[in-house]
Amino acid sequence: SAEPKAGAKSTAAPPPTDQPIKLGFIPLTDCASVVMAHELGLYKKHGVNVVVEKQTSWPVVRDKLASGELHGAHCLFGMPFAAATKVSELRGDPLRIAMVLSNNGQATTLSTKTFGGKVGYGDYAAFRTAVDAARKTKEPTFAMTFPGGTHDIWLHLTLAAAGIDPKSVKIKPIPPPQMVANMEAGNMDGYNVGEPWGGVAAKKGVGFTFVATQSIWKHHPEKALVVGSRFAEQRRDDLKKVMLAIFEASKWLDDMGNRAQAAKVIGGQQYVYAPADVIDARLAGNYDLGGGLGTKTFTDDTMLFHRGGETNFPRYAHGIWFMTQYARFGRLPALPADAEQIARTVILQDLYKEVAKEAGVTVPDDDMKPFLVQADKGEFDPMNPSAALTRYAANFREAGGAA
Amino acid sequence: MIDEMAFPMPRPLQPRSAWRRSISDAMDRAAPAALQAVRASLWNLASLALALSVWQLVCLTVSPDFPTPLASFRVCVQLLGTAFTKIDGTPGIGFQVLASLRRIAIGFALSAAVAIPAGVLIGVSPTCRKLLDPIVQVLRPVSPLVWFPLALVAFKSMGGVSSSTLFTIFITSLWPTLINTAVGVKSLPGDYRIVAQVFRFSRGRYLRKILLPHSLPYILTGLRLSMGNAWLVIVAAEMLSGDVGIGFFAWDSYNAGGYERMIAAVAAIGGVGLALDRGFNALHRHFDYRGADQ
Amino acid sequence: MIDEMAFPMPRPLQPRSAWRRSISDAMDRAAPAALQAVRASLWNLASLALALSVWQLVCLTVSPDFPTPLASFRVCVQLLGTAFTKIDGTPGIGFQVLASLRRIAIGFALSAAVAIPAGVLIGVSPTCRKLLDPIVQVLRPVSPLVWFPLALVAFKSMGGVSSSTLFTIFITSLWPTLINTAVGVKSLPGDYRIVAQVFRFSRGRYLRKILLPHSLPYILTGLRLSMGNAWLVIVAAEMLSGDVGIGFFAWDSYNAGGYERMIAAVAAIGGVGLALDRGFNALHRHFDYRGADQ
Amino acid sequence: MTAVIEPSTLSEPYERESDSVRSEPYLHIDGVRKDFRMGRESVVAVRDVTLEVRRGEFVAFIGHSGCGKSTVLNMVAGVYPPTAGGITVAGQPVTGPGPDRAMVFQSYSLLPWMNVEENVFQAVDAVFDGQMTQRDKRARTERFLKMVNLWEHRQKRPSEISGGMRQRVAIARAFAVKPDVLLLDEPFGALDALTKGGLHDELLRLWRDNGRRQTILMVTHDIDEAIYLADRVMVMTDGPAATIREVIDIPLERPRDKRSLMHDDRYLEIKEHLLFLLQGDVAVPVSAH
Amino acid sequence: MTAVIEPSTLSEPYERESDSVRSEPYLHIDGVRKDFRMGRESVVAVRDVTLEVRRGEFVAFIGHSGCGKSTVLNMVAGVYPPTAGGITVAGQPVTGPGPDRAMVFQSYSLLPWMNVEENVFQAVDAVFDGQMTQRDKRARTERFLKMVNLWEHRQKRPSEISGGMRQRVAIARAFAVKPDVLLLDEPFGALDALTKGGLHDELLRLWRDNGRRQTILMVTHDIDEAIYLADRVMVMTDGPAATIREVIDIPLERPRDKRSLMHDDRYLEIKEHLLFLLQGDVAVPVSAH
Ligand SMILES: Nc1ncnc2c1ncn2[C@@H]1O[C@H](COP(=O)(O)OP(=O)(O)OP(=O)(O)O)[C@@H](O)[C@H]1O
Ligand SMILES: Nc1ncnc2c1ncn2[C@@H]1O[C@H](COP(=O)(O)OP(=O)(O)OP(=O)(O)O)[C@@H](O)[C@H]1O
Ligand SMILES: [Mg+2]
Ligand SMILES: [Mg+2]
Repeated sequence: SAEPKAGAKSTAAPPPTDQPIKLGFIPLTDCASVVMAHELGLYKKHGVNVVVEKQTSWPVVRDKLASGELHGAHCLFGMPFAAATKVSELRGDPLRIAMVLSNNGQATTLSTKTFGGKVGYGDYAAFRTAVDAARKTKEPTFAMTFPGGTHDIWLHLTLAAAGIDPKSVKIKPIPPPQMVANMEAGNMDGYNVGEPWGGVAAKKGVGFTFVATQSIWKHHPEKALVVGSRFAEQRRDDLKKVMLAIFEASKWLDDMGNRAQAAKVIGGQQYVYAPADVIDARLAGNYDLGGGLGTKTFTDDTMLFHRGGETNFPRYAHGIWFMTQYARFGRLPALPADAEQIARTVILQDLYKEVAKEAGVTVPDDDMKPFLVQADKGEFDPMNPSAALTRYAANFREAGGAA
Repeated sequence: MIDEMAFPMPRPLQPRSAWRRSISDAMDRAAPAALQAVRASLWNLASLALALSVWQLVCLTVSPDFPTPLASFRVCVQLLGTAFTKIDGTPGIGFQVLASLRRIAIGFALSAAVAIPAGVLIGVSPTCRKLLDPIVQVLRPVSPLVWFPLALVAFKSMGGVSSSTLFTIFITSLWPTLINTAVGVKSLPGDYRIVAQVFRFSRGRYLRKILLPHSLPYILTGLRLSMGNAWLVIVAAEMLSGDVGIGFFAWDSYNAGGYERMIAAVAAIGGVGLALDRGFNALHRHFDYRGADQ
Repeated sequence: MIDEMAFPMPRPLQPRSAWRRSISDAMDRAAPAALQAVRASLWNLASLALALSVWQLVCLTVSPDFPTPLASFRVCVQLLGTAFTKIDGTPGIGFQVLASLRRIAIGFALSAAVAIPAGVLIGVSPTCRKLLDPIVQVLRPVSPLVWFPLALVAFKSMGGVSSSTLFTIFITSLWPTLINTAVGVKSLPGDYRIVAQVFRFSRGRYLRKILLPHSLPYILTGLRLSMGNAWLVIVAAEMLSGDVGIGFFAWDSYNAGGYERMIAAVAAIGGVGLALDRGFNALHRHFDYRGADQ
Repeated sequence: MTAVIEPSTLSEPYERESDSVRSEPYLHIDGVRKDFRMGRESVVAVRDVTLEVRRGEFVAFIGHSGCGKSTVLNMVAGVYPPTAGGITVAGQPVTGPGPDRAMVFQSYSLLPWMNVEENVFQAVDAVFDGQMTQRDKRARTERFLKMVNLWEHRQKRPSEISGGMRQRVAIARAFAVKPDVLLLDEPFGALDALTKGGLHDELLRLWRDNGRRQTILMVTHDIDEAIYLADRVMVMTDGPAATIREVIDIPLERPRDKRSLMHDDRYLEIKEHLLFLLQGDVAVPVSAH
Repeated sequence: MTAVIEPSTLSEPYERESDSVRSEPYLHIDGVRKDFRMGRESVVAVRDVTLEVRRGEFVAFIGHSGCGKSTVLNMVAGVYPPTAGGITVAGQPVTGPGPDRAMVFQSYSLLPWMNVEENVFQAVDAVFDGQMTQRDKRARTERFLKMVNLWEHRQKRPSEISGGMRQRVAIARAFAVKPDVLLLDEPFGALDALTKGGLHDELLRLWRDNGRRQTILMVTHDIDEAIYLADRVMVMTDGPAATIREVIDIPLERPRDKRSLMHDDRYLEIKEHLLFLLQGDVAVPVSAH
């Protein structure tokens, strides 16, 4: 299997259980559930001693999880799969997904310098023309946050949907908070990253929101509570308590009445450290797209943290889907034969179900059933990913992309 | 002073003039310290003024978005006000600086502990030099940003990040001390060695009374530069590790677009760096016999 | 060689012995270059072996997850194989290095163009020194990671990132050249100045024939160190800007968890850094009259 | 300008010297004082130095280290002005350094980054700027380097020749710019006794070959050297606030011969006197002040 | 061990000297040769140096720069072995450096980072390690520093005293370790002629006060110095492959007086002879080799 080696032979002794649990987060709006659980004293309430630590970039989060420096983290849903399939190789303790933290709320932002006035919201055709126009002057450059991570895939999807071969443009990883400054400097023409960095760019007039990810795939899994396998095994009970706390925080966050307060808190210096109004607006689903595109309102599909359990249930299917995208976009030479096996290893569904039961959260039974990704016309059947691969090629040609 | 900032310099060859110089130095030292202090601070003020006006000019001309001196100053004041308090969970800038200093102190001490003996070894034995020199040369230009992740993997088993941060500081501040110690040891005039032989100096006495005292100024110069390096990489190290510290503070402020705060951090880093440098300078001058070396 | 790596060193005070030394040097130079080269490369091999074995040991003991020499070597070979080809859009490591070198060359040239005149000024006029010294001292320890974002804001109007990358390289490689030039100019023995006056040297002749030649070794040392700095910050600069280059290559590999690739980058950075350093050394030795200075 | 007496043989008659020695006072140092600021207070280095030197005369300054010999010489050179009193050369007050008063130091006279020829040429080139063709300047450089038998070493750097050779180059350069006054500050101080001996005769030969036109002031610590070379010896008291202790005439006719001098009672007498003048201080180590 | 003849007055009788001079051969240098590798080939520095020195004798080596004086001295000191031939002191072959053969150089003898007292004490401490109490060592240090009148300067660093004082410290240190042989390599080379004069007498006094027990070999460039100080002068030919040209006896009885010497015909005769031996080369500048 593609399962990383180390974990087993790693030399560290099992951590004493009284040791505080370190959860990492990256300054992004969707760290809200992990952070608010702390701010609302929910961890304490459930009898675990948790500290939340700000992290500066995804690869460091990966390595801190692998080294046990962090027990868990607010993390890209894709990262554990990227690690397991060596798209982004990890040395040490393999990663596990305990639960999904959020849906939606990411966006592809385009630079006003390059695309201002040329492209409307979700106007893929115009986007493609503009990119081809831009090619004449320079190599169009787009940024994501982590190879194999969600933003990486959303960006690729956006390009593919526009019939642009992702290989025909430059795609590079940049730490999320760096995006705005780099776009401002004309260092890149577009990026896909989580809020608030889309909103900030729009507010500064540096860029505009071309498409929010919920328009690519409604209710896509975004961030997950990722933990090291050792932690999951050795401190299972503590992990369960943590999840219970996060469940509660997620419910609290999905009560739109609480979001203004949440925005205020996570906007603080020790968390996302960004203008609270921007965070709040996009949390509430009121997108000022910027670039003269006016506003767009998302009602049922803004950033969500619970959806009555729909959000938090980690689905094998989604894991398989991600690995399929790796194959689709050349992050992997081919779809791993044991993709499903990997998904079943990485995602701790049994654990989730236990905790959901305790929390009285209903567990959907839609896993491993076909589901729709809007940007890719047609459903994705986790039982038959290779079929999807062929369809993708067709779609791409259809969209006018030279395959 | 600039002239104290570089490595030992060759001296004119007249012993008498050297002797004479040391006399006039003594006279300078004799001059009332207070008066000198005043003059010095006046100059510092002047240069501050110069810097600020240039800065203001830049703001007014090329880059209007650049934070103005005044705005930055306000922020600095405010930050200093809360330097040692915790505002909603984040420690004040004072704490941040202290955290970084502690980190640097450890990493720096480690590097000194390794670099000085290694340097002596390299300086004494040509074989060691030939063996280690290329390694030193290749590793020297490697960026802290590269060392950190490698350290993360290497030290996973032990302490993880904190030790990787230390290692990054350690390795980047290793080279100057090592190289200068080696140079210092190597530059020991052969006659001193003969003196030691003639008077039957024991190994220990030779080391304590000849080799080390001779190399001390070089070693101190090395340590000063190492300290500079350590302080230079603190931002990189803390930016990756996310450890609390002035480096992370700068990085974090930048991420939040708080350029004034960032400049405050720059000021803090520069100020402390300057202080450290001056400190080592004082030490260096104190131990420098070279005005003497005849 | 280590002993060529530091700043000018004080010389023993016997003119005759200096003269003698220069003779024996000449003899060494006379020795067949081929033979020397062979010996040198043998030593390099030896130290390579040493380094590798230590590395392997580390892998076997403390950090099992650390990439082994062999694995890294394989990756290096493979990378070298495709050094100058484009694999699906991404240029090979060779191109990356070249891109960085180009970037460094420009930033470095700029810094030299500013640092040398500034250094001369500071060296010549005590007023300038007193004015500029504190500024230099405060700005010196500021990290490239801090300069870059500031530059981003400052240069938004013009050219954006490429210019801020250049600026970062420029500013971080400014100091050593500036300081050493100043020291060199300052260390000009007064008697040379008298010679110039006695023989009515014109300003130009004084500069061309006395001030600069005297300072040249110091300047070159400074340039060498500056080059080192520039090369040291390239990773930081390219990581933040995402410009094509070996620094970005390292960062990119890190994102992809390709530690072997990262080590390859380290090797490349170290290797090129070494080459640059050796180059400057050669220059330095060529222009160093100091064996002479009597 | 370029006209220079060609090197003449040893057999040359010595009338020229005698009349030059008889000639009118030429260099005046009167009532010169020099203070140096040290830290805050200012120290009197030398005071009340008054001396009249005739054209083509050779005066040696002797005195203990730090007494102020170089200071006086530097003031004549115009390196720095006297605090009080004045100096005139050929009636002209000294205002600054100039090629009419060439200097040679114990060290640092040559530029280590130029070869021997360049060292001389640069001086010639600068001094005769616009008054000579390059070719003439080159020729002049060659002639003077040949005078000190260093033409074949012209390509060497100062670091590649001995201390003695260096000083010979420095002296050749000094003569090459056709100075009226030659100021030598311990020109042989850094050389060993044997090498010195040779250079004394070299200096005298060069002086004679140039028509003994130059007035020479030389600082030295070596009594024998002073007596052997000078027409007069100026002995200075110890510093600080040093001044002239005594000026002694050396009536020995030229050319002088070291061997025969040793038996010359006048020589012995002068030497004894000088020893007496200076010995007193010797017991008290130089360093005492 | 610690018993040392107390400093005696100038009026002390001189028998002791005479018998010491009469005493049996003590230091043997026979057929010594020294080659140095230079780059690839090896150069003969000195060859066929044979010399017998009696106990308490003072021998001066004189010769042009680079001829090999230091080389010989270093071999006696045991700094490096002869390529051929052998050296014995008191019948014992020299195998390495040791306190029985104390050395003084032109420079670099003192450790610039220690004050005067430490410089002497460290040597005493090391040499008499375990044979004396600390107190005795301190006392010995004090006595010898007092002998050269530098006790009140004991706190100063070498950089804070004059070149002359430095050498006096170096000499005091050399005597302080009670050597049988004293090796002086141009001990006064870096000093000006006047300072030198004082140190000559200082050296002789120290020697006498220590019962003139030490056998002294001194390298010098200064003929007067050699004659004034030595019992015999060894003149070397020019290097490379230098050897002894001639060994000259100085039959002048001690104590010698500089002034009266000048009139002493034996002195003049010897000086002339030495000048003759060395002059020849002087025309050829030292640097020629
Ligand atoms: N530039 C200067 N600044 C301050 N003091 C000076 C300076 N030049 C000389 N002095 C002082 O003036 C006194 C005389 O110095 P000077 O160099 O003329 O003595 P000297 O006779 O040449 O000594 P030496 O024989 O060692 O060359 C000394 O005490 C010296 O300290
Ligand atoms: N360690 C050495 N390695 C190589 N050659 C040496 C060494 N020491 C001396 N020589 C050579 O041996 C010769 C004699 O040197 P030495 O120092 O003995 O001369 P010297 O008479 O002491 O000269 P000086 O009067 O200048 O001190 C010189 O040509 C010198 O180049
Ligand atoms: Mg002087
Ligand atoms: Mg010698």
